[in-house]
Formats: sequence, structure tokens, C-alpha cells
Amino acid sequence: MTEYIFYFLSFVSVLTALLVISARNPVHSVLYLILCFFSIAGHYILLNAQFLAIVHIIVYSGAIMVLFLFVVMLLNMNAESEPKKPMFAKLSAVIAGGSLFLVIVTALKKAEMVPVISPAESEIGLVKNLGKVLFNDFLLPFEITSVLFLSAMVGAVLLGKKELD
Amino acid sequence: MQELLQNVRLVPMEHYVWLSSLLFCIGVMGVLLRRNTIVMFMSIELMLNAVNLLLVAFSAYANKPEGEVFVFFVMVVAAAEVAVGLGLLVMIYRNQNTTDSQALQTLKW
Amino acid sequence: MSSSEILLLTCLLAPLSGAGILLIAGRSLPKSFASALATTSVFLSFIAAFLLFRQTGAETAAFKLNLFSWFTAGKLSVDMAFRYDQLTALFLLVITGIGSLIHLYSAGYMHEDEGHNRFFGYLNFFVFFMIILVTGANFAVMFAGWEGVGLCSYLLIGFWYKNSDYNLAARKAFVMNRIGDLGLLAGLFMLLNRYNTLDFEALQEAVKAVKSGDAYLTTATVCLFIGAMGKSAQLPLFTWLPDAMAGPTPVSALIHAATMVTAGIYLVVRNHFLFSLTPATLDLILYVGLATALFAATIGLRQNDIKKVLAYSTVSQLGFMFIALGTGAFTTGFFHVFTHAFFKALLFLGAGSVIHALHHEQDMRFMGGLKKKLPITWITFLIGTIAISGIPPLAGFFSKDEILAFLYAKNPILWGLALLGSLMTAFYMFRLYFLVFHGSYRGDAHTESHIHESPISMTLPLMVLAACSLIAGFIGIPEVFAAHSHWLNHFLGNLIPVQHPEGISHSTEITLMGVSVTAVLVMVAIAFRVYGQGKVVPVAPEEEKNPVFKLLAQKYRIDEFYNFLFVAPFNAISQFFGKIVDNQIVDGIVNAMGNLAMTTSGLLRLLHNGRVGTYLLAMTLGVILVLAYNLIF
Amino acid sequence: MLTALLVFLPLLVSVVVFLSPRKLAPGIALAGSLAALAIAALMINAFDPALGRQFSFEQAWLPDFGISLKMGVDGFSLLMVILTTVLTPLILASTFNQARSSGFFGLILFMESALLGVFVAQDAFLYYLFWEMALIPVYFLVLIWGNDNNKVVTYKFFVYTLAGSLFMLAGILLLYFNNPARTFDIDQLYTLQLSGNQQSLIFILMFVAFAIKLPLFPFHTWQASTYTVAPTAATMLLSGIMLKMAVYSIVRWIFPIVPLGAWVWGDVVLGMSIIGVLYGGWIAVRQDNIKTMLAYSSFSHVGLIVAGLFCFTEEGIQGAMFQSFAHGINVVGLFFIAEILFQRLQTHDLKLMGGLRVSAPVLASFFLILMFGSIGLPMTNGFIGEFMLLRALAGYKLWLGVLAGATVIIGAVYMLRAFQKSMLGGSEKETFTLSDLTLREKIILFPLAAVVIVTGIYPQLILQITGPASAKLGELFNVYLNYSSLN
Repeated sequence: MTEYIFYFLSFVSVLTALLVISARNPVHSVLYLILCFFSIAGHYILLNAQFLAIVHIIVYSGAIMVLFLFVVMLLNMNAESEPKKPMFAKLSAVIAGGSLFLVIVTALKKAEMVPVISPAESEIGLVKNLGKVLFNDFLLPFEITSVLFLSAMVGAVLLGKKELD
Repeated sequence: MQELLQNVRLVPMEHYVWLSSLLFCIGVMGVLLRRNTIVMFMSIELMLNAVNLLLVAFSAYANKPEGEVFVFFVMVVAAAEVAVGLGLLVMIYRNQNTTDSQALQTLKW
Repeated sequence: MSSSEILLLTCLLAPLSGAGILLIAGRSLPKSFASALATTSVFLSFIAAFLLFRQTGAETAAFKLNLFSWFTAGKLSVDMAFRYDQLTALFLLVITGIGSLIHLYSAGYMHEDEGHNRFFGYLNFFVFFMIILVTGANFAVMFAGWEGVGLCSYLLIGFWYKNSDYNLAARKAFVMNRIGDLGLLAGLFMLLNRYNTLDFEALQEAVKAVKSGDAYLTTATVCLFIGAMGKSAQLPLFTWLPDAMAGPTPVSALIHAATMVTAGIYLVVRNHFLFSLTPATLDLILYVGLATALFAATIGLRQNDIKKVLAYSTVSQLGFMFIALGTGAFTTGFFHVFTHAFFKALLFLGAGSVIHALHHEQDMRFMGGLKKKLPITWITFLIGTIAISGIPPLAGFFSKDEILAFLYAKNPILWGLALLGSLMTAFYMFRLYFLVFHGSYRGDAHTESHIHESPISMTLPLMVLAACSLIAGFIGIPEVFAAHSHWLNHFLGNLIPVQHPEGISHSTEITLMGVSVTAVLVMVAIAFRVYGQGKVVPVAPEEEKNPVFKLLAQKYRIDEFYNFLFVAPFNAISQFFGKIVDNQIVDGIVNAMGNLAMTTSGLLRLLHNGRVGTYLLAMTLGVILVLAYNLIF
Repeated sequence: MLTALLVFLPLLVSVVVFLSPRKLAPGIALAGSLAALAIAALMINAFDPALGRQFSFEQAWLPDFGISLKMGVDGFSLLMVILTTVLTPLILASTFNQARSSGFFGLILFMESALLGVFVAQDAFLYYLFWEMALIPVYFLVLIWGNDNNKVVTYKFFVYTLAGSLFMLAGILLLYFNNPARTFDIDQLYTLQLSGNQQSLIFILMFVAFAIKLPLFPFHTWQASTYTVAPTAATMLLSGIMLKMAVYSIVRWIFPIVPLGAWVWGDVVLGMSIIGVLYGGWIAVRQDNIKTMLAYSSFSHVGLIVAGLFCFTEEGIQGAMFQSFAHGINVVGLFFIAEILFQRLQTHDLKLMGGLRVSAPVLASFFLILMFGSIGLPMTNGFIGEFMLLRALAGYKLWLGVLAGATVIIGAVYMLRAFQKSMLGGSEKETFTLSDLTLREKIILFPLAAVVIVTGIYPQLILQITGPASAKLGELFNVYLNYSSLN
């Protein structure tokens, strides 16, 4: 049963990912990407990483993609304003991406898999456990991220201003 | 729910590897394929997520929390990056009146 | 330090200190003081040389004054060492003796000149280097003197430096000497390579075991002789000497007649132990000397410039000296140097006196009839002319006749040729004499009214030199007349093996003398017939009708020939190297390297088309390649 | 300690000069260079040629890479140190009447420090550092204070010499990686046992740098143009001292480390240098720009120096060291005279000069002395050097000695021509009336002229400094010489 869920989710994520890059209208791309992210969140749940799944939905689907959508709308983009690439460039892009996939797959094929446990037995993804790790071992980086956010905020505001006076 | 999760073991870890590789490559392809910087940016997000997925998978199968913590940080950085990146894009659009990546050639010489 | 060493050092340092004072502080010294200082310093040198000579007999061993080690490196070790032996003794006497006379003469001759003090400085400097040249105990020290006199010669030929022609003449002299010097250096290096020493004594020891006719040594001596050729103005390196007459006349007398130009003969005589081992070189010397003697004498026949005649006569006489050396009669060669120094200095100074009286007129076409006006000059000049012509019992006769005797012993045909040269000498010298002193004055009236005999400081040296020209020959009275009468051979005998003309009986020798003296007298008579009356006056070379005479007057156009053959191509090649080869080819290649980088960078720059997509694609391909590489290898 | 002081004192003073006002800068710079001279004098006083390297100074710097501040002075170094410290104050003083900013003087001192560093460094890395450091001030001196067309010329000069240096860096790195001790320490490098091919490779790599710096034919084309456009002080530094870096480097870094490589390539180098001797001299014959003429003459002289070195005998090495010193003195003097003429006449063109001796006899006399030094007249320093070099060459191959000996003729031709064109004549040409030397100029020229004559008469003063070091090098090559004479 679970495997079917896995394969279904995988199918959705790959399909939507492909649609993201192939959709003419950027608005559609954004919407497909949101779908893709939801399916990935589903994978997280399958992997027993509930906390991350929630965070993922909030941050990506909730914040980031809304931001994207907002910008796309703001810039009034649609299929007509979309710049077109020559066929040759498209083809080379597909070939490059495909061969990259091939190379990665070949490389990973050779990789040796270490013995693993079932993700179901791991409880690290639970909020309680992850919180402990985060606030015990990774407290300093965690705090520093706040500085990162602050600076990103300042940067975004600065960039967004019309003119520096 | 518990039972549902019990069965996950039936999915081999390799499959997660294949899946995230595929997503990553689709992201790469997207970056190469499109000229709209916003879509290129989204493809980059896709690639990030592919990697995140792999990290979570590894973390879960190895029963080690660091992977997930790392994903957490990646998300943080991604959020910051998107904020700044989109700000930049809006700036560029204001100046160039387009988001076409080919419009940005002035650093050529 | 023994007394002899102190004397030798005095001999060396007196002119040096004079030169030093005059060259450094000369401009602030009064003229009279400068000339007195210079003359005194050389005279002091002469006294030292004379005292040394007094201590020296035929049997006296040579002594060496080793001042310090000049330079050493590896196997090469050269001492700043001086050597005094019989040969040096005589040369020193000539140099300092004639040197002091000429200094004295110059005090009068150069009195009006603005560069008076500088002149004496150079002249003192010259004497210093000449002494170094003849006292050097090894080739390096000798070479120092050799080049030093070249320097002074350069400075003095170009003494009147405002005149560009004089400067060119000076440069020509220096460069031509340098060509010879390269030969000399090559010879030195050959000797060094084999014997590893430059010391004359050590070399003499070293070559004792060498067989006569050794090929290596022959090459080395030929190289040495090339050096001598340059310095002593032999064919083909003689053209600088006539041009060197651009210098003041005392300079011509001292440097370009009496002393410096005989350095080549000194070199050969000093190294007789090398040359006597190499008969082939001696033959070369003989033929070069003979050719030069004849060649220069023919030119001398048709020259109008009084100093040029004397210059070509000097070249010719130097040829005679080399003939003597070529026959292996080293002492005879030196004998001619000795006598020639007196009468040629006398002739030059006499000519200088004439020139001085005529306000620097040197062209004989505008002279004549000066016998009455310049009595002392006239008499002394006549003595010099007789001496050089080889009329007994004046100095020239003895030395020249000895040369002819040796030559006859070697080959009568060569003797004939040399006799021809000597006859030409007699002819052109008497032509000169008659043109200047006989007939009537041909210059302008203004100059004529100012002609007067030179001051005592100039005539005194003339008289002394005339006296020497009269008697100098008696140091080498031929053995024909009395046994052991040849003092010179006796004196030098221990140092240089004395040769005797082989296979010639006394009667033959006397006959030869008779023939040559008679022939010379005939030539004098012809000269008198042609020029004695003052009727025939030479014309300018351009107006010469007879093509042969014209060629002679134009000195066989040898300067033009050299210009065409060497100088012009040399300059053209220099231009070619500088403008074409260096700028276009060598630098062109360098610039082409730069341009190559520029061009390729221009081409590579096209890859940077500024499209993010292209860069990304390239990056991806790069990543793929890296990964693929890792997979494959 | 003395050595480190010698190198770093000028560097420190140069910083002070950079910061000091225009009025004080020349004085401070001169004081700094004189202090360096004083240190050098202390060294000469305490130096014993027989002892080899002295005044050693060692301080670890980057121990992980085997790099240390290792310095010391042996005969070769000391000679070059003397040359540098004697010439720098004179070069500084030669520019005092020109209104130039503090930077100019600072750069000259900086240069002195770098040059001294090259001469005393006993660590390959340190040596390379100083070597490159010496290029920087010259670049700026020529670029900022050079006359017209200087940009192209400077660019070419800089790129050319830098390219050469990179080959040397490769050579040094090769040495480093072949050194099991993994240090740049010269004593370690001296003990290396390298194969013939390695030696050849390293020799070529390092020699390219030296051939460009010297310069040797056919790497010389930067020289004439750079010397011509550079401000004369920079020209003096370049010709008087900087090219001696290469001569010194050959005896310090090539001969003892890769003797076999040098031996194998010796004939090629000889060929290059002797072509340079004749070719450079020949070109100099028709140059009308006095600085260009001197540049080609310098090129010609340096060819002879290198030819002497590559005879691999003690005479040759001694001659080369002596001639390096002599050439430094002569060429600086001659360039200074060119500068004096330029300041008075605003031209370097010999065709526009003439008859200067009339109004400037003292100048003419100094010119004469320096010129004859350069021509190699006996009793001047040039003769000793030339004689020893030619002797060494003739000892190696007689015909080479004679061929290179043609320089005594050609040298006389171009030098006398220059002298004649500038100083002599005057009756038919418009005569310049120029003022004779000032006291400052006399003070600069007098020591130079005095050195020309004193070292010409008593060259042992110089020869004894480098004697034992040259002898040691000569012995090193005796093996090869004996071997080749067997065949």
C-alpha cells in the first residue's frame, strides 16, 4: 500500500516538475511548482519527518511560492510576454539535462549502500526529537539564521525601494 | 498511521535517490531551457528541493538527525535567498522592462 | 730597493707626475711653468735613463722590478713588472732623449696655442706610456703601454679638436691600431694557451725546446706581427699614419716618426726568440716590409704636403726596418730604428720650423728659397736629408747599408728592389729639400715679410738632433772596416743573437756599398736637375696630367678603396642590423608573440557572448564531464 | 643580522620617503642609501674572502613550505652589494635637480632593497621574491617618469621580463619538488643529485629568465627602447645593477646546482652571447640617440660577460665578476653624462650635438675617462675585465676569443664616434654653449672616474673579493673540463 503512495507521489512530483519547466505561462509554472512541493511534503510524511513536512508546506508553498506568484502577477507576465528560445538551444538543454541524469545515475549505481533501518523506526523527524537536537547541538547556527534573515530582509527592502536617495 | 508507516520499508532507499536525481535534473533542464529569469529561479528551487528530499531520505534511513537539521537550514537560506533574489528581479525588471536573461549582457566586456 | 730600481721608477714616474699635474690642474697653470714642468720631467727621466745606461755593459744581467701582482685568476697571473736590459736601455735613451728635445721644441712651437698646457700633459703622458711599453716585463704590461701610446696618439692627432677632419684622422688611427691590437691579443692568447705565461723571460725559457718552424708558433707570431703592422703602419694597415699628420708637428716627430711607430719593431726584437723559431713569419715580415717600403716610397714621390712626404717616408723607412727583421737580423732592425729616430725627428722638427715660420703653411708649392731666411733650419734639414738618403758617413748610411747587405745575402733580387726603394727615398727627400729651401719663394708676399728663424728653444733641438744624425751611425760601423767595431752588436750581443750576412765576402759587401752610394748620388743629381733650380713646381693632384703621377699623388686612392671595401659596407650592415634585423625581425618575432596572445584572446573572447544561458550550459557540461571523468577513470 | 639590516633598512627608509613631503624626500633617501653604504663598508671591513659565506642570518618564515629568511654574503654577493650600495647614492644624487615627487626617490630605495635582497638571499623562494620585487619599482619609474611612448615600451618590458621570471619560478619549483628535504634552502639545493635531463630542463627554465634580464641575443629587443625612454635614473639602475642580478644569479643559482645542465648548454649560450657581442656593437655603430647607443653597447658588453662565465674556468668567472662591476661603474657614468647633456640641450640626438668640449672641458674629460674605461683601454677597469674574459674564451676555443675580440675594434668605433659627435668638432657646426659641470655633477662623476682608474691599475682590490668563490666554482667544472679533454 505504502509503495503505491510513494509511486503516486513520485509520479505527481516528476510530472508537475516537468510541467513547471515546460509551461508557457509563468503563472502556471508557479502553480505546478506548488503542487510539486505538496507532493514532496507527502514524501516527507512517508519518511516520518512530520515537522519538516509542515515547515516545508508553510515555508515553500505558503511563503516562497506566494512570493513568486505575487511577483509574477506584479510584473504582469503571461504566455505572450514569455521569451522564446531557439529549438537548437532547447534541444541542447534537454540533452545536457538528460546526460547529467545519466551520469548521476551511473555514478550512484556504483555507490555502495550502507545497511539501513526502516524510516518508520526512526523517530527523529518528530517535533520533539528534532527540537531537542536543534536547540542543543545546533543552537548557535539556529540563532545565526536570525541574523541572516534580518540581513535578507534589509536587502529585500533596500532593493525594493524605488530610488536610493 | 503507524501501520502505514511500517510499510515504508518496502520502498528501497534507491528509489528516493532516483527520484531526487530526476527532480534535480529536471531543475537543471529548466534552468537551461528557459529564458525567463523567474522560471529559471523556480527551477533552482526545484533543484534545492530535490536535494532536500534526498537529505531527508538519507537521514530517515540512517536514523541520524543531522540531515533533517540541515534541510531545515536549507529552507531558511532558501527563504532568505528568494526574498533577495526576487527583489533583484524586480529591480532588473524596473530597469530593463523585461525578465529575459539575455537582456543582461552588459558584463560581457 | 736597489738604486737601479729607483732610477727605473724615476724614469717611469717623472713623466707620469708631470702629466698628472698638467692634466688635472693644467688650466690654472701659466704656460711657461707648464712647458718647463713637462720638459723637466722628461729630462729627469732622461737623466735616470742615462745613469742606468752608464751602469749597463754588454755583460750586465737584466733586472726586473716587480711592483705588485696586477691581476690573477686561476692559471692566469700577471705582474705589474718592469724589466731593464740592454734593449730597453737603448730604447729608453731614444725615447727620453728625443722626448726631452721635442718637449723643449714644443715650448716654442706651441707657445701661441690655447691648448698649450693640455698639449704638454698629453705629451708627458705619452712618454710615460712609451716607457711602460719598452720596460714592461711581460706582454700585458707592454700591451698597456702599447694601448696607452695609442690613446695619446689619438688625443694628440685630434689635438685641434675643433677641426672635424683631424678628429676623423684621430679616430681612424685609433681604430686601425685596434685592428692590429686584436691580432696582438690573439697572439698573446695563443702563447698563453700553450705556455701559460706572458712573461718574456719565462716564454724564452719555455720555447727553448720548440723546433724551428713549429706551426702553432708560426700562427702566433703572425698574429703578433699583425699587431706590429697596425702600430708600425705596414701594409695594409698603414693609411692612418699619413692622416695622423693632422696633429701638431712635434707630435708627428715624437710619436709618428721616432718612437711610437717603432713599437712594432720593438715587439719583434723583444720576442726575437719566438720569431727566430718561425722562418715563415720572418719571410712574411720581410715581404710585407719590402712591399710597404716600395709602396710608400712611390707615393712619397708625388706628395706636395711637406708633412705627408715625411709621413710616407716614415712608412717606407719602417718597411726597411721590417725588412731587416725579416732577414733575421734583429739588431740591424733596431739599428735602423735608432738612427731613423734621430734623423726623422730632425726632419719633422725642421719641417715644423718651416711651417711655424710660414704660419702653418704646409704645402710645398707655396714654399721655396727658404735657405737664406731660415739658416739653422736649412743646415740641419740638409743634414737630415743626407742622413736619410744613406750617404756616408751620416747615420742613415750605416743602418740602411747593413739591411741591404743582409738582403743581398738572402736574395739579390730583393736587394735590388730594396735598393730601388732607398733610391726613391733619396729622390723624394731631395725633391722636398730643393722645393723648400732652394729656388725662390712662391707664397704670398704678406707671409714672406714675416718669415723669421725660429726661437732658440726650437733650433737647439734641431742642432742637437743634427749632431746625433751625424754621429749616430758610428755605433754600428760595419765589421768590414774594422774588427769588433760594431758597438751595437756587441752591446746587444748577449741579449739578442747577432746575425752576419752569410755567404758574402768583404769585397762583395764593399762593392754593394759602392753601388748603393753611387746610385743614391745619381738620384740626388737627378733631383737637383729637376727641382734644384726652382723651375719645376709640382701641381695639385687634380691637375696632374700624367695618369701614373696622378695615381701616385692620390696615394693610389687607397683610402677610397678601403672606404668602398670596408667602411661603407660596415656602416651599411650596421644600419641593416639596427633598422631591419633588430627592429623588424628579432623584435618582430617578439611582437608577434604578443600579437598572437592578443589575437587568440580576441578569438576566445567571442565565447563570452554574455548570455547567461550559454554560461549555464557550459557549466553543466563541465559538471557532466567532471563526473564522467570520475566514472571512466 | 648585518645582512638583514642591509636589506631591510632601505625598505624601511623607502616607506618613510613615500610618506615624507617632497622637500625632505631626496635628503632622506640619500641618507638611507648612505646608511646602506655604511653597512656595506662594515661588511667589507669584516669580510674574509677565504671563509665563504658570512654574516649569515636565518629566520624561519613559512616552515610548512620549507621557506625561511635565509641570507648571507659570500664573495660574489659582497661584490654586488658593493656595486649596488655605491651606485645607488650616486644615482639618487644624479636626480636631485629635477622636480620629482617623493615617490620617485622612494621607488629607487625600494629598488635598492630588492636588489640587495637578490644578492644576499640564500633561499630560493626568498630570492625569487626579491627578484620580482625589483621589477616593480622600475616599472613605475619608467611608466610615470619616462618620456614619450613610454606606455607601450614599459608594457613590453614588464611583460617580457615577467614572462621570463615565470620560467624561472617553474625551474625553482622543479628544484623544490626534486628536493627530498622539501626546502628552498640553497645549501640543500647544492647537495641535490639531479639527472642530466632534469638538470637540462631546470637550466633552460632558469636561464630563460636570465637571458631576458641580461639581455642575451635574441631576447634583447626590450632593452634599447626601455633604456631610451626610461628616466635616466631608471636606466642607470637597469643597466648598472639590475642586469648584474642575472650575472650573479648564474653563478649563484645555476652553476652550483645544475652544473651538468649548464655544461651541456654552454656552447649554445656561448653562441648566443658572442652573437650579441658583435651584433650589439655593430648596431651601436650607427645609433644617433646616445642612450640607444649606450644600450646596445651595454648589450654587447654583457654578451662578453656571459661568454666568459660559460667558459667554466676560474679566469672566466673572475673576469665576468670583475667586468660586471666595471661595466656597472662605466655605464652608470656614461648614462649620467647622457643625462647631463639632455638636461642642458634637451636632446639625446648626437647629430644635434657637437663641439661641446669647447665650453665644457671638464665634462669632456670625464666622458673621455669613462669612455676609455668602456672601450677597455689598459689602466682602466674595462681592460682587466675584457682581457680576462677574452683570455678565458680563447682558452676555451681560440677562434671564439678572437671573434669576440672584435669587440675591441667595434667598441672603439662606436664610442669614439659618439665622443666625436658630441664633444669634438665645432668649427663648422653651430656650437652649443653649455655650462660645464656643477659641483654636484662633479661629486657624482669623480668617484666613478676614480674607480675606473684605480681598479684598472690595481684590480686585485676587486678580484680578491671574489677570488676564492670563483676558484671553488672553477674546481666544480674541472671534472667536466678534464672529461671533455680526454675525448
